Amino acid sequence: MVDLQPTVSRAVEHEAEKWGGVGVGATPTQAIPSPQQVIEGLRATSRGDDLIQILSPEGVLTPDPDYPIDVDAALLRGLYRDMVLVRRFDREGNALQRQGQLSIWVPLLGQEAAQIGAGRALRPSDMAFPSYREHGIAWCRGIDPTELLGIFRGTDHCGWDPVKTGFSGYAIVIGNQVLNATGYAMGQRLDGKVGSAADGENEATIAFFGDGATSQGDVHEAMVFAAAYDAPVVFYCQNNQWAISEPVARQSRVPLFHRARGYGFPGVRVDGNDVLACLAVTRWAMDECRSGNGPVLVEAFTYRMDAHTTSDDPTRYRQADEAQAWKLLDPIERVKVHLARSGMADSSFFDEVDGEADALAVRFRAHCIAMQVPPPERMFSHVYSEPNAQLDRQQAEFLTYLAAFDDIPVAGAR
Amino acid sequence: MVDLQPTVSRAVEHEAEKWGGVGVGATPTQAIPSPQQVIEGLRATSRGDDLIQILSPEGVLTPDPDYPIDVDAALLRGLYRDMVLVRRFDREGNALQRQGQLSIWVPLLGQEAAQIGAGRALRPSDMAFPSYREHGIAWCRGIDPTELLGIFRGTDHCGWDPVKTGFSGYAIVIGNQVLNATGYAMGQRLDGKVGSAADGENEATIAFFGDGATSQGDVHEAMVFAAAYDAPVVFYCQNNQWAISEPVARQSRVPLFHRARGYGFPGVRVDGNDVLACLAVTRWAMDECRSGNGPVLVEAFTYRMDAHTTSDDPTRYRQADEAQAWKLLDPIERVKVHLARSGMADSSFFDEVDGEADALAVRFRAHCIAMQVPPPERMFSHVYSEPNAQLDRQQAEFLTYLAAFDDIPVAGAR
Amino acid sequence: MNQTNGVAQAANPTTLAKALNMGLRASMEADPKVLVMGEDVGKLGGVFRVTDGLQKDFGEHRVLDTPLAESGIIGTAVGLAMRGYRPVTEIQFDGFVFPGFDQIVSQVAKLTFRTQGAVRMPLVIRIPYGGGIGAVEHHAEAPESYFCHIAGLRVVTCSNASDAYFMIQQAISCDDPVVFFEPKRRYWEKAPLDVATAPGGMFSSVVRRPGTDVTVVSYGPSMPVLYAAADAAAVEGKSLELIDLRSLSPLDLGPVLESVRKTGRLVVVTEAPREASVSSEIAARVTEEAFYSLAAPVLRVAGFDVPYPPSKLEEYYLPDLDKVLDAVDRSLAF
Amino acid sequence: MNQTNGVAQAANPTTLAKALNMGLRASMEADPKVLVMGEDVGKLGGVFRVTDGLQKDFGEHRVLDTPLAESGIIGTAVGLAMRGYRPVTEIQFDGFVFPGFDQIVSQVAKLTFRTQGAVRMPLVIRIPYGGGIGAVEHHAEAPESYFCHIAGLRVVTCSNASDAYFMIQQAISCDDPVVFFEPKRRYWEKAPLDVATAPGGMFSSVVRRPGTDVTVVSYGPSMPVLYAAADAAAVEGKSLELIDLRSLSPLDLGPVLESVRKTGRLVVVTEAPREASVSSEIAARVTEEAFYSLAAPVLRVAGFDVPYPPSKLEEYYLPDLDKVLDAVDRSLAF
Ligand SMILES: Cc1ncc(C[n+]2csc(CCOP(=O)(O)OP(=O)(O)O)c2C)c(N)n1
Ligand SMILES: Cc1ncc(C[n+]2csc(CCOP(=O)(O)OP(=O)(O)O)c2C)c(N)n1
Ligand SMILES: [Mg+2]
Ligand SMILES: [Mg+2]
Repeated sequence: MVDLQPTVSRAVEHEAEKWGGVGVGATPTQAIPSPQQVIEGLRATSRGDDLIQILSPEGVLTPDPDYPIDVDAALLRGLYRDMVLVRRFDREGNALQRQGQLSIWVPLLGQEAAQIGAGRALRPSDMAFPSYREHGIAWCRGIDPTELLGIFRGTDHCGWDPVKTGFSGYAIVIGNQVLNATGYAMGQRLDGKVGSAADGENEATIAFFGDGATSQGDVHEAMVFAAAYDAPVVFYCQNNQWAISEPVARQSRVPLFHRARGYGFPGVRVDGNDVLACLAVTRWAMDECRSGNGPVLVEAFTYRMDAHTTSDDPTRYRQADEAQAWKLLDPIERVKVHLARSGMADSSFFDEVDGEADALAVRFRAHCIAMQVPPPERMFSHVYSEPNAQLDRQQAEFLTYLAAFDDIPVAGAR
Repeated sequence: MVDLQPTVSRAVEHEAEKWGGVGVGATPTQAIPSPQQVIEGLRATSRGDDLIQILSPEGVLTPDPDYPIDVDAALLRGLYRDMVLVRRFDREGNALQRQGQLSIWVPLLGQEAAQIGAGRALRPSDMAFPSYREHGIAWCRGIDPTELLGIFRGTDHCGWDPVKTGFSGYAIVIGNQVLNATGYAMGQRLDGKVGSAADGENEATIAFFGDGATSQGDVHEAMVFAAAYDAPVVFYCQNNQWAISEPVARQSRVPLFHRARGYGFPGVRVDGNDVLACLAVTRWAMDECRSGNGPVLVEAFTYRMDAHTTSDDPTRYRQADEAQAWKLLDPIERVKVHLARSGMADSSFFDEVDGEADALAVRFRAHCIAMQVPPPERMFSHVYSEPNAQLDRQQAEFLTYLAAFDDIPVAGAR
Repeated sequence: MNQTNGVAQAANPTTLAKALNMGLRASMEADPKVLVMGEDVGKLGGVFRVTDGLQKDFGEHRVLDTPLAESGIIGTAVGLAMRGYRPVTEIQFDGFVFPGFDQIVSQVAKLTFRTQGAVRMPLVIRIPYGGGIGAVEHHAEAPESYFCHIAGLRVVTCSNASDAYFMIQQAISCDDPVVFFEPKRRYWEKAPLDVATAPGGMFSSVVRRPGTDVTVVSYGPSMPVLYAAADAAAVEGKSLELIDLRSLSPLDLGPVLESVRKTGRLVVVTEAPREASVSSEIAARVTEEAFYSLAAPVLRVAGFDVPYPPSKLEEYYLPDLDKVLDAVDRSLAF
Repeated sequence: MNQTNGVAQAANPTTLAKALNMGLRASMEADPKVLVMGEDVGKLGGVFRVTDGLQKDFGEHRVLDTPLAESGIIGTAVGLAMRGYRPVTEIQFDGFVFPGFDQIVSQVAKLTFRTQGAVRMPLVIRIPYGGGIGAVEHHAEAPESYFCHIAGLRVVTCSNASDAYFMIQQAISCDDPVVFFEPKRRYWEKAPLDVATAPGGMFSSVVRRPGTDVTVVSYGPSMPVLYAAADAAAVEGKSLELIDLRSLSPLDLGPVLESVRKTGRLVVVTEAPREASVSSEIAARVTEEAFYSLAAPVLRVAGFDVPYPPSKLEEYYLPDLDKVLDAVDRSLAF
């Protein structure tokens, strides 16, 4: 595997163990190596040996006894199909933005395995709280990709029903949804949906957030509350190495999954470009939660292959060769290689999936372009669940005012 | 020593190591011991073997090679005197509240060693950010105890100059001062006051907060920022076992000093009732920071012997025998025993200190009772550093209005 | 009026704090989905004892002592509400709500709108507020104006035991998020409470005393100040009409406008700082809607635009009898 | 006017964003204690490029890319200010300031008062604000009213390149904390910038266009709307006097009152939601102080009391030419 970041020397790491991973010895003013060097080295937050991997970038499958998973053709073909389709509509989202059909698109390119692996580990009765890049999770929750478009075209803030789909609305204020997820999981426990002998009755929640989000107070408080109430919540951090222009080293000296050590619950790091490992680890983590051993922190070590959003220009802050190196670790390629090499799939399957992807893209695009601007009264609807005379009056006055412009086509006249 | 809380069994702790301290194995749905039991056990956050102690409750002195300290009579007598005097005015604060001279008092009883040890480790050029219970730190920073009274009598919000004294104002919104301390420490580093060959030039900052405060997002963000900028800040958590009525187990499954592991900097637990250990460990921690190895987390394991404040009624939530058990660990008694037994001090010394304490109490009380209510214009002063016409006008109007009541004694007429 | 089902009910003098406690208890009994959560709300019963005995009777799973983190309290309550619970969160003092402000602005207030009604937010945020208790910094603030500015929230406050008992239950059964302000310095004041006779919906303002010369409106902790002022004014032959707003968002200005059309003069009394506040809003709106009825501009007796002062100065800071009478006189002199 | 030291200065057309960048640079050059800190302010130069090139020229110790946490940014800036620095913090978008709200309310705004002047807070919080850029949720808010309600803060906003350049420098050299709102949808609009001619202090409001019939006041992003409205009104023979407030706290109402004494009519225009807001305050205060001059109540064209809508609806939400003209007509019809 390509080693993308400097690895801390074994010696330093050993010395570091005393502090749970950081290499500052107990003796003050100790001179060699310089604290600066030690800290810089540790900052690298390299992938490290702890990475759980089942399917290597070269397509070689090595089971991990701690995270057992039955791999058959149906499973792997399904995961492959998921990833290809998700990537396809993601690319179409980018294109639609370039063509002025969307104000913005948030690409997931490179994170397909991290998302499909996690998404396919969920049961219908589980609950998921996404951030804003989780199109792959949405896909697994049965949300049609076209339902995502309203957010990026500006016609709605959430095109699906969080309760019915088990998929909360996209959350844009970094980190605050993680507390909501924890609360939801506390509710699952209160409802007796944890630790039941009938495993089918059990439920868990998964919260998605990025490497940057780990710095937010809300994410900490979520971990504190989850630990305090044994909440069945999986904290699923997609470490895609960047928070817009800031590398993960800006957020932490040590690997992010170490955070769990401070709270006393399990934390693991999985190869986020290995869909099988992501699936196996998330299944394990969700099972831990369902059976009462929650919470669990999972760090999916992956890479944001594209810009932060279509508004971003990554050439200003990172080298092209970094992305090139990660390309060799592509989450889809390794599955394709394994499927082909093992004979689980042949070219007709790949062609079929490609065809399906093209059809999805066409449908996605057509839907987008045909989307209607909602009427102005939409602005006042569902601000409250119960009537609010003050707001009703604002609405009535505004609609009366608007009516005076009757002759002019309303949208666009302002 | 009295073992106050159940200790986690060694076996469980070993199993737990994998997760940095929590005992939930990697195998899902593992049955024995029940997750509930494991978690409950770990929750106990018992004192554990990690406690750094130099002077035992029985007054036996055992040097710790990692935290060397030269103990002589002058040092120990000084620390003893500090603690006795601080305890004396603290008790007087309680009494003054009971007699209606203060609206509230926040007792430090039981935490004298944790504070005097830390306070005496500071240099004049260091900076300290207290919470609201740090009367012992104030004492060490050269703030006269009478300067604390305004806050509790309601005549001011801060009776000293934070910049000149190196002691920030009391902070009441739990945890938010810890970020301010980190920022101040970032400034020390920017000023080149860290890692200089001339150690006398170096500076560090210490932030005080409680066990409850560790749950606040701001404390997390402070640790994230401090780690990111190698800020020379000691996070000094006085774990006095209670956040008003909530035991520390409500905030964390694992000992609080483990939090440092998640951020990659040193975290240690010291016997907070051992003034020598607190002094040695804080000196070490401050030196680490001054020489560039910051931040450092210190958990001083102690006990709030009195109520949370004079408004609180601890009989509602904790057993009297808990306080009784801790009484055997009294921070002052063990020093007295050692002084006496080692011949470093005799009864004339103890009498002298008691006399000094009585005099302090008398002065403290007299000062309190004589304190004047500030004039009404104080309400408008220093809201801004530069003139503000809008507020000046509010003040002028109000003073004109007040003047109409000239015949009535102003304070009390409203 | 004090009769229900033909049975006469005693209107027992009850403290406001006890009435809240009774109201919480009634809601918890009526609906198992009602939870109480906050710092020290369990064994201690809250620092003001408003939740006294609830954990003992309903258990730790219904009354949660939480870790010390306000964003955590409100943020997890949001998730519990999504799950079908009706969490009643307690913020220990007014000055401690701000660490939870983002959750309130960005999640609590927006979720229903964001999801076009798919997610409801039946969440109550109880906040003891206001000064006059001789407390240290951050324990005597009147932050209601911030919340009135947040679309998607409802903001109410009670001024007596009867309202406390009924309004807290109404807040809990409301499907929208309600910030429920409790006048902490009135917690121990007793008033008749007839649990059989509800005083009407929590979103309506109420004329507490009819009068003819000047309308004075306020809410929560300042209502007793208004009563005293009206008594004093009456001695001087001035008749004040007193209105208790009860709901700060939405404002029920109907009774206020009706009153102003009669008196032509309005004084708004509040502890909240003046600038960009709920008192500004009342003044602006009443002027817009009753412009020709006003014989004088709406005058405000409000907190000064300063941080809350040390408590020995709070008597200068707070609206009091003299300040209200002064404003009444200024209004009449216009 | 465009002359200094006898040298004619070109008033170059400059974008508002570039002017801010130049102003920041000038402050950093003048005072080594000035720091810039925030998310992505370094290599990226901020998502709006306002800090472009500063890290390259002043180094990582003067321009800090911070961890992703707003309370952390503001809370550490407080400590840096105590240490003698003058931190200029950037909040990436208006909707992201709320996680830092407690630090602003409880520390930034209160520290000087708490310590009776011993601690000064020369801290700037830059916030790009307002809608009209087709953005997703939380990226188009106008939260200025919250900050106007916080005693101890100063709140200013610029509406053109010249003000941007000078006001940011004035904010940085102010010893009090300043929340500096930047009208993000005007970042790319060009206006003449003469760096040699300062437009006056940032706390004074300015009459942008004299007029006689109706006074219209606003600030920041809505000023161009006012110019267009005045042009359109002029065609219909109505003369609007336009005032740019610039400072929202303290409000400099002198020019407004003077104008209202002349016109008798006032319309306040703002994107901020209406309820308990800065527009309420202006309406309330002007009415108090110019009661007899007003021929009509102060009318407000403000954001609706709803969460900011999806961007395809924002043209309905935002004040625009028609809404301003409608309010002007309603005022004149009173
Ligand atoms: C509270 C808050 N602050 C700032 C932003 C602006 N912002 C949007 S995404 C982002 C970076 C997030 O990085 P990360 O958590 O790693 O997630 P990723 O985008 O890489 O998936 C920032 C700073 C925001 N949305 N919310
Ligand atoms: C943000 C905030 N929330 C709540 C409170 C009320 N409160 C004051 S002290 C306290 C407990 C603090 O416990 P801890 O941090 O352990 O410090 P200790 O008082 O034990 O020294 C609480 C909840 C507060 N001051 N600030
Ligand atoms: Mg990222
Ligand atoms: Mg404590």
